[in-house]
Amino acid sequence: MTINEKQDELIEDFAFYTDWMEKYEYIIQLGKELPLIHDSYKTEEYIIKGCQSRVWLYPNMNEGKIDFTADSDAIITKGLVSLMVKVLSGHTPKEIASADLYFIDKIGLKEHLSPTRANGLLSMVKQMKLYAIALSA
Amino acid sequence: MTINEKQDELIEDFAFYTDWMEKYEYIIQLGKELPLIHDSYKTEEYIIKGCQSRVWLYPNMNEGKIDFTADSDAIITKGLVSLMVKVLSGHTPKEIASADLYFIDKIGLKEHLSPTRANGLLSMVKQMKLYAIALSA
Amino acid sequence: MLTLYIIMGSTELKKIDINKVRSDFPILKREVNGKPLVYLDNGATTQKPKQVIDAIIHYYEEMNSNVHRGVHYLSQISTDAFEVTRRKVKEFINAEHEHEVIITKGTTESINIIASCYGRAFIGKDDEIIISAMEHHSNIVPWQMLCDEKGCKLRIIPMTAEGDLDVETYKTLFSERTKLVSFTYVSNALGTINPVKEMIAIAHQHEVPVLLDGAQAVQHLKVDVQELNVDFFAFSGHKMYGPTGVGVLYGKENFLNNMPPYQGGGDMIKEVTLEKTTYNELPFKFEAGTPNIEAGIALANAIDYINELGLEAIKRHEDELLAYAIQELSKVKSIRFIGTAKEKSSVISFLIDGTHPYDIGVILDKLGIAVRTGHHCAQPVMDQFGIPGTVRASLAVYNTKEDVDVLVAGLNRAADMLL
Amino acid sequence: MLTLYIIMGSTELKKIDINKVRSDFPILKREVNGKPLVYLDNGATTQKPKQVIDAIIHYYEEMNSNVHRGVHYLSQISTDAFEVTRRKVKEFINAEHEHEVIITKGTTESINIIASCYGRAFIGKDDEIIISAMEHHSNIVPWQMLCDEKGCKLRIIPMTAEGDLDVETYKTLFSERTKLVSFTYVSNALGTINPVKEMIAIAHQHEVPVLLDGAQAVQHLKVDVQELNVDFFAFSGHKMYGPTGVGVLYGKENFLNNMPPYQGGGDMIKEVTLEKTTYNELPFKFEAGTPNIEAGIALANAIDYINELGLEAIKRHEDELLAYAIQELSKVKSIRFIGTAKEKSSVISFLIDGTHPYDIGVILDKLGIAVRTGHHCAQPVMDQFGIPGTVRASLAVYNTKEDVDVLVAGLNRAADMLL
Ligand SMILES: Cc1ncc(COP(=O)(O)O)c(C=O)c1O
Ligand SMILES: Cc1ncc(COP(=O)(O)O)c(C=O)c1O
Repeated sequence: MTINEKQDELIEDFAFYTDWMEKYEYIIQLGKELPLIHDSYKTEEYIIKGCQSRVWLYPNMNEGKIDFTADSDAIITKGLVSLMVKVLSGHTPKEIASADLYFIDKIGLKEHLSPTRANGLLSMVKQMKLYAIALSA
Repeated sequence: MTINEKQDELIEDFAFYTDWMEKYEYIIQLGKELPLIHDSYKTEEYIIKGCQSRVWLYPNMNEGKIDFTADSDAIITKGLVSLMVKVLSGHTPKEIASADLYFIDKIGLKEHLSPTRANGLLSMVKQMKLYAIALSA
Repeated sequence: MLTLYIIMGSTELKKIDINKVRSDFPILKREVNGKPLVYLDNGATTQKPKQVIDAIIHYYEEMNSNVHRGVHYLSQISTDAFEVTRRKVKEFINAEHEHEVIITKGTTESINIIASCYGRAFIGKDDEIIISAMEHHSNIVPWQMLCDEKGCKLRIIPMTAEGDLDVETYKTLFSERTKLVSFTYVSNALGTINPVKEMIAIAHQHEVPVLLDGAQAVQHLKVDVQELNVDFFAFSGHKMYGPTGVGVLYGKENFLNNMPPYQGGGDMIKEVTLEKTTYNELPFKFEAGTPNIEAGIALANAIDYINELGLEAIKRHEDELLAYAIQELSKVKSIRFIGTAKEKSSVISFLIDGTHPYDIGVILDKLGIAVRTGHHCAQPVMDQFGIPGTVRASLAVYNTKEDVDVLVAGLNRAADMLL
Repeated sequence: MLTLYIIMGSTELKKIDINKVRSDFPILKREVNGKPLVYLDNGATTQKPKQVIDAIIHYYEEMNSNVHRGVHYLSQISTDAFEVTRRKVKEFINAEHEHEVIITKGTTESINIIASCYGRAFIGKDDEIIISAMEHHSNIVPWQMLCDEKGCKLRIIPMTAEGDLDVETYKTLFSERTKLVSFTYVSNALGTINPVKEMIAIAHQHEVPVLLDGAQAVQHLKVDVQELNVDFFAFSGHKMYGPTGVGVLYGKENFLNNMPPYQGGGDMIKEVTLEKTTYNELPFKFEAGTPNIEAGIALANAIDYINELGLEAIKRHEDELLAYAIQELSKVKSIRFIGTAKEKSSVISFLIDGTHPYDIGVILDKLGIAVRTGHHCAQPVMDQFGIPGTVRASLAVYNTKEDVDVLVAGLNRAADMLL
């Protein structure tokens, strides 16, 4: 699936949940599917600091495509990270670098992407793109 | 006349003027009647600094009573000073020190007595009383 | 028996009419995420009653003008109103003189003024400043910056596992070189009410002046700076039902007179030439530039509001609510309270073991409940407890047992989802 | 001929609808001393349109919450709105980056931040700072305080008898030791518009950065900090139809990054331990403590208001009015204008020979006319002219020819009474 196909699939999935709480239950659920970062990478080098929760993210280049593994100390953040990883993992650096992540807005999570948010999601998206740019060079 | 009789007279005089402009014309008029301070006293020692206009005030002890002479660089301030001098001059330090200057309020000039006013009228009243206290010691 | 009734009668006199109070706060009628707002983030900032909002509107619609320099009517009435606030603040904290009340931007600025001005005048290399382990960053960083600049040192009053200051150790921190003590009246992270009167007296035995951070105190308990004999006192308008952008620095006349000014500009000067400038008298010496006139004026309305309710009545209402909240919260699965001091004000910090405060905060928010999560600008406190942060519910006079019930239900729901 | 019409047509497009504008400002409907208010004290502070007042009410009734640290909805929308202001300020002055915009208390604080932080980092003993002879006290006293502390020196750009800066002499003031130049864009006492672009370029030839005081500029003319290539720029919200207690410090990223922070406290830190603290990134590094959230947010509405009218249209309206005012005032007996620079903004300073400005001010006030009298926080300017002060009428977009006529009639009346 392309990045956009995955995004569209997620938009469809989320359309299912009309209630905020259900949506978050689903996000928490997704967090459990996150391919976890190896403990040896849970270091300063791979940390992305949000105001309140921390995220570790590791990009693994495999046959021209990047697979991300990650973790967070907060479950909801982990769910949000999981969404991003789902969408971007398994693609070429070029695809990742140029991806327009419209699904975040569409599934009603735009608020989490404001630069002043406590979860560091925006920094994470930026970091994923930076990795992609670096790895495509 | 006692201080209070003079105050009452002024209150009566001012009752005459219903219009602000007339009142101020009268104050300006009164300024011209102010017994002027001798030039040799127009020094730092006798100055009372308002934010915008300056007042010089000199107390002269004469047979147990104080006569004030004064001046100001602003005509309206001079009129206000003249009112005070009219009321307080020719009285004993004790009378001056204990005088309740209710006429200011009654003739509608209370605003000029606020500590934050630009004319320094309040400082002047304080200074007159300080002189009286000093001269009665 | 008769006596008892009379006492009860008189203490009953001033009881918070909670419906009336709630109706004073327009924002409490709003919904958040489709749920009625339950606002429990009062430690960060309180909501404003319409009496304060109306004062602001009135200011801009009828009075607005620059203060302290104008001859014209609007300037005069604005100046007078601004100075009324100073008088009301004086009475509110029972300062001896009006000119001991400096209008600032907030607690942070008030503390920075002391660090900068008292620091420049009286603190040098190898001198010592005592602060506590439970301070808000605003009462840590200014001193660290001063120490960096001057080469002075911080000594820290330790805190017990319950969140009480260790007064015995405090006594041992003084030396010849101690120049200032600065600590908080009430901890914003834990709610601890410190024994400030005793602690001030101890500092005075060593002839060291004390700055008290009152940011979390003035809205909850009656403060009398003369009775406390405190030398400097700082608080914020926005945490006491007043507007944002205004606060107070109280200082004893003698200290303020002997300190250099803080910022240079209009109002704080007596005479300016390009060669030499003389400074204005107190309080203006420390109030450079156009102040926050609107907020300065409306702060008086916040004080009036508190006075009309009565700080004793407010305290009784909040204490009852605090006791109820602790009782009900104790029933929540895996809850762990952080900060269990003997004397506590309206702050409850806690964790649900096995969850991250951020997760709790997000879920409560979706239920319309506003709490704060994180380190509450008191990272050293979190470090001592070995945690990244807490969930903090902080109460104000308009909170109710129903608010607590909604919070408890929300926490149970969050725990179900997260654990 | 056709071309001409098209040009006229397009410039005519945005014309100030003065009735509409006046109806936006509630205070203009009030009376003072029984007369309709004629507000000509805009240099001190402007009145506020209902768009700004409504934003404040909306903030307190629907949004109020502390910013930058909260997970909950109100905190998020307040933070977002506060950051919208930063973006709008960036666009308003055409800064390169949002984080070059620091929200302060006002011009005075903005200048003091540079004096303190740039001063601490880059200015030492025997260094020199250039300011001008027409500065507001807020752009004199901070430098004098710095000089007292550091042992540096002020060099003064002289002013001609007309109130123009002497640019030729300015060029000769630079030396190896010149570390900063600071002057005003528009003089608050005289209305002079300085040739700032040229003056900034001169400083840059000497590799000296420039701080520009924009307090009297941004409400009257379009400022583009990148085009001016100015290094620091300061202005106040309350003089541009915005609330009191908020202002802006713009600084080039590189300079701001290399300066130490100003106040210590919440928000300006990244990590705090009792041993060591790391500071936050721009812009937060310079924004310690709870900001003036309400005013920070409503400043965006003031900017919107100005943008909707259009600064060009505002300037044209004010310039016309200025020309009319000077023409009509010239007819007043014994009038003497102070400040007759070639390029002038909406400030008219004058004396009626033989009278004291205070007397004029009091009498105009009784006629409902608000002007400022005194030294306008620019005593050195008054000293140069050898006068204690002036009467100053300063214009804003809502002023009219009728206002000018009332002023002229009032002055004639005052002159009759006083002379
Ligand atoms: C040119 C100039 N600079 C600085 C200031 C100070 O501005 P504020 O009082 O808003 O800090 C003013 C206004 O009084 C001014 O006109
Ligand atoms: C104990 C304490 N001190 C200082 C502050 C700082 O107050 P402000 O942000 O209003 O300057 C706060 C509030 O955040 C506080 O709770």
